[in-house]
Amino acid sequence: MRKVGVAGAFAVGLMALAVAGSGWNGAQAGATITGTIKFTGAKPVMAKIDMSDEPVCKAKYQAPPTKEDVVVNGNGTLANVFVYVKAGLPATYKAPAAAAPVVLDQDGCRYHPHVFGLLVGQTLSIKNSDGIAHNIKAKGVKNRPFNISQPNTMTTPRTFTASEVMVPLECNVHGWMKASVGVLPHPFFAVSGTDGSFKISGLPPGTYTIEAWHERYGVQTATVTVAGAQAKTQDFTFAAH
Amino acid sequence: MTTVAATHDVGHGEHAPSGFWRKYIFSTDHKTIGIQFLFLSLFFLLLGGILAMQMRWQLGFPGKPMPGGGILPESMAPGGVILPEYYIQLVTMHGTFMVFFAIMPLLVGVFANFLIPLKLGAHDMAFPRINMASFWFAFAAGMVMLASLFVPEGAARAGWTMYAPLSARPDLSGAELGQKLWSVSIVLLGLSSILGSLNYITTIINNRAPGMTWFRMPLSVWSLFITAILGLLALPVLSGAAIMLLFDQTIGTHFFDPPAGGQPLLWQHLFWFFGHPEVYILILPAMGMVSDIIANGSRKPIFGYHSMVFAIIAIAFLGWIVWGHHMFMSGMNPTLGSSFMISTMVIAVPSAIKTFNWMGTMWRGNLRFHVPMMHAVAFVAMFVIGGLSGIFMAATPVDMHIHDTYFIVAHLHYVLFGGSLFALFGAITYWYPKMFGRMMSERWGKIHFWLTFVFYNLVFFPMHNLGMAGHMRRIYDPTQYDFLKPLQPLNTFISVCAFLLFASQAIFALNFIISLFRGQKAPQNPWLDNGLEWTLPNPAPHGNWAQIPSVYRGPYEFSSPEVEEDYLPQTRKLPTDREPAVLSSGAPS
Amino acid sequence: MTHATASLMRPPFPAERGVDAHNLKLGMWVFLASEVMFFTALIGSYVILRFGAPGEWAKPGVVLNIPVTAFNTFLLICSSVSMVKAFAAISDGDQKMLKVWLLVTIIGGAMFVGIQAYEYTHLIHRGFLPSGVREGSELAELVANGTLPAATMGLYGSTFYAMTGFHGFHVTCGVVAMAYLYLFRVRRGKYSQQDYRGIEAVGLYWHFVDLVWIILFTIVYLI
Amino acid sequence: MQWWLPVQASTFAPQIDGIFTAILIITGLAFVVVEGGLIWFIFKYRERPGRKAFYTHGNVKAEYIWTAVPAVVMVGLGLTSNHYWNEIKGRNSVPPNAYPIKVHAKQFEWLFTYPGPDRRLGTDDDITEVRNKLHVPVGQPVVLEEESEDVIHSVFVPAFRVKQDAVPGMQIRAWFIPTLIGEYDMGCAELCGMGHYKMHAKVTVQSQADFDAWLAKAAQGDIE
Repeated sequence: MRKVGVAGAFAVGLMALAVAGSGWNGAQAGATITGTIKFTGAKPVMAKIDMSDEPVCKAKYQAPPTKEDVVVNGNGTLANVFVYVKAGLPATYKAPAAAAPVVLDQDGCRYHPHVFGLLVGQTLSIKNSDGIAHNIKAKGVKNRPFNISQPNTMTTPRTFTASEVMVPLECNVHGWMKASVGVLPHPFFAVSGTDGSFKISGLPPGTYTIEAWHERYGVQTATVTVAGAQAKTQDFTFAAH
Repeated sequence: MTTVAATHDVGHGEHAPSGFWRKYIFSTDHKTIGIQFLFLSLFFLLLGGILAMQMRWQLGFPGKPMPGGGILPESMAPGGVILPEYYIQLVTMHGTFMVFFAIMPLLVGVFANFLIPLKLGAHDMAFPRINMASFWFAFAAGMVMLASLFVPEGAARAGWTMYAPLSARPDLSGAELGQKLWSVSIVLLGLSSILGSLNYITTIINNRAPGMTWFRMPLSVWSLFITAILGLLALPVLSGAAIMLLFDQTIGTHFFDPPAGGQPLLWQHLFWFFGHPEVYILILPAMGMVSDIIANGSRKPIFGYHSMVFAIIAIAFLGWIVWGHHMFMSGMNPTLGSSFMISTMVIAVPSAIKTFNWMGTMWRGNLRFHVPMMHAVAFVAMFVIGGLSGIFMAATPVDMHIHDTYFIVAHLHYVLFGGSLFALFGAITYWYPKMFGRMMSERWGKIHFWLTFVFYNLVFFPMHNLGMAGHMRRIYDPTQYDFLKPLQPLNTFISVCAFLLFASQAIFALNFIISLFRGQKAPQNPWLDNGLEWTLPNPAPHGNWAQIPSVYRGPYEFSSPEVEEDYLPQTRKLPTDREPAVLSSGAPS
Repeated sequence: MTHATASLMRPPFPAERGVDAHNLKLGMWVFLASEVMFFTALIGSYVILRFGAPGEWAKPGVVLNIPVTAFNTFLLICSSVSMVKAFAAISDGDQKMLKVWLLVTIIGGAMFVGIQAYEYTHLIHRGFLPSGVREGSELAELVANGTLPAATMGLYGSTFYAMTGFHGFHVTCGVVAMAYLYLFRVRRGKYSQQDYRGIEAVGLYWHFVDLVWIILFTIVYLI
Repeated sequence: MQWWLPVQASTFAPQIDGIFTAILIITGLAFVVVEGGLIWFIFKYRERPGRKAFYTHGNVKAEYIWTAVPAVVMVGLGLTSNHYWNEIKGRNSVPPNAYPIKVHAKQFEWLFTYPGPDRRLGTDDDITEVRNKLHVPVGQPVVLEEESEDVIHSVFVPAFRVKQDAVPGMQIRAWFIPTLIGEYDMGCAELCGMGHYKMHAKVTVQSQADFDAWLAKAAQGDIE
């Protein structure tokens, strides 16, 4: 009986080490990749959205709202680009359990955020703060598509079971409402913000294929090798067409 | 007292089944199968009613949490507030359960099975085992449809008419498994209905007692015969269409898929080619049974028996060439619209004939208002309103305004609820003693009748006005439209009356269940009727008659001068009657 | 009351005159009326879809193998003839020849279904599916080089598999029914000159299925 | 409360309301005759002891009357309806000078395309994808060229008495002449999914001048 106890303790110790080692959690440990998404060429003019049919949403805007397919920032960089680690993670890597749910807010008849990512199994709580009817159709291919409606102010939780980049979301009542969600088995992803920059941190050492995805301008990939707590820069440039 | 039926018909020689399973569950006795259908379809009638109440709550009080809505899953009614996708499931399943699993089985499953052998003087159906199979296919279809309510994404949601491509593509409807289960269930129901119909037709043609000539058959059997023919020829088309829809939903065929050349109108043509004979399947048996009950209640022969029979046949024949009036606005060729309009106008004539004949029967009668008679007269009164409101839709320009509005909902409920369901309340009360050997309470029957009659009219008549104002069908929240906001008080009023109507059905349910055990023992012929079924004890034994009776006259010889009582049973041999010529086949009778 | 010795081939007795056919035969005729409506729905849809198709329909013989199916049709017609022989045998009371001809009919039917199944596997292998043409299959190249119209191949596959599939299903049911009769009724001498109703009913059904196939073979394979 | 038909805002409305009223009178008459007769019979012929019903099997002459009368009335109604039906939906009922507007129906919204100054659709001066807003000039024939992207929808403007399904894979036309300036509702009359009730569009009938002004502004993209 005793021999079993000792073996048991030893096994648990080993497992804890393995989990700690591979979990590699915590933003501070591990390498970081940052960069900016440059944009060249003429800035496309986005069409105005006619929200006169929904006064509740229309009242939330001073200037008439425009479509969000291409958002070019003041400093010539591109927002809403989803950058993530496509390949290169060690096979033994195990993602930490997803903590807080990601909130997708429908405010002013628009999705906030327009492009975002979440872990497989992480809860996406879809919030309708407009109080008017929206429906949310997720046209997943690896993920089972769903089509739910929210006739007034409410929140509906959903989860995605398979990794898929990207799952398009749309509202059929308001044809212009579109969003894209990247479902990944690991937390190494980022979305370029209003300054066009992105930051992926906490990477275990290794050679990674990074992919930058944009709704209209497609994807670009790059290979980055990081070691220890190194910070690497990797920029992407999208040309207008 | 079980007597051994001693003739050489196939399968009638064996003794009455004794074990519980053979007697009640896997029985081949047409009466037991009729009663099995009765309990199955009353359950689905209740379920259809519950779905309707949820719909009425959402229409009467849009967006407000439904009392008791907490039991519903979050994906259907979070916090008791009904979601739009749940509302269109309610619409679809209310229509499906009521049409396919309540009214049709009640009329055809219960009363064709129960009445045909008894009223024709046969031991049982021509094919008892196929008859049992017909019930168990209907039971399976019902369970599949019931299960589709509880599948993860919810039940089918494209209306009971299941128009493609909404029904064929889960990405557009939001339900995948629910839609497939609907198709599977309808195919099973089609099979059950075909097996039933072929049984009724064979029994009526070949198994009538000696002397029961074609024009001595009661009108209820005539209508069940014509209904069986309609069912026999219409249900396979629905099964074929449901199979094609199932293939579109499962293995990716393109029958109704426009991008690949499929035609959504093909589904509508197939569905309504079945659909219109179906609505005559839902009304003809009710007309037949009402004719029997009115003749009995008036103590007077039916007025114009032959014209009633020809009217049934005319309705059945014309029923096949009018289906396009459901599709005037569907993009079908307008010239087709004209021809369907003319045939639809013509089909109003046989209905008018029947109505005037019922009135002729009551004219100078000796009206005895037992509960079935009250329901029968209410049937005539309500069916007239339903028939007349149908004429508005037959006129194609007017249909342009009222198609797919609540005017249609009012029309169909006047003929289905005011028509078939009132006739069914009457028929169940009328043949209850023959089924269970006890009488339903007359007092509670009358209370239930008056409550139902009043609330029924308060619920469905104002829907004509909603329809005239343009209130579209299957709208989750009418307050979205400015032109419907002034009508919202009417919607609320209709909903409140609908709840009261539903509540008053408890009286019928209690009367039905309590009378099973504590109802007054039924005399041999409680309604003093002439039918063959009343020559048997209540409830009738297996195999019905030991000796096939002979028939000497028609079923409606009430107040006949030949006898002093005001009724003259078909099997009573008067000195002046001749023995019917029997088919000589060399076998001793 | 013992069972009468008179022939059972008459309508039930005592009864009012109906149709001069025993219940089983009348029941089968009525059932065949419903089957006619079922196949009318399928064939009617085929006709409407084909005439309303967005492009021209695939030429006969390109996808479907006409020689093999022609032989299959001949086979089914022969099995119909052998069914008539079986019926004639038992109506003369010859149980032995009934056994022989019924067996021939069962084998004919089973071979028909077998050939049909082989045809299906062969077609699916070449890429012909109920949903149309599988990418990267032999037929996909034919569509690519234009011998097969791309716009209507989806309908072509759907209608073909629905109609011939359900006809095959009905033939299989017929074969199973005849095998059941053969094993549990014919071999036990249940049928005699006085009572061969089962054979008459199954024979009616078999001729119906054969007639439907002749229509299907013409409108699906030949035109 | 509103108990009668909606406001008459197109040339069809008076015609259709006329037939509606005619049928209402005929059916009202039949209703009174039958229900009145039933109630009268119920009281007059209720069971009284010792009385026996009148033994009759029918009366052929009466049958003829109540077969012929409804038949004549029905055929009459049929012919009048057919006349208006051909006028409204007949094969060549659309006036040649009708102002074409494309209606693109999709799950849960209507997208209208206006032909622009050249009054012809499919040219590059079209004003495309105007959402849930149908503006029409008063007094002129307008034809809706309906198409659907996914399921069957149905254009329904109660004030114009106009209804026409939009079926995916088919081009269907529905025409009308608006007669009353004002703003009306348009909804979807065919169940098209969970948002069927939200397919609510505003129909605005304007004078020619206002219509042209609105169209010019819409061309610049600021739609009010």
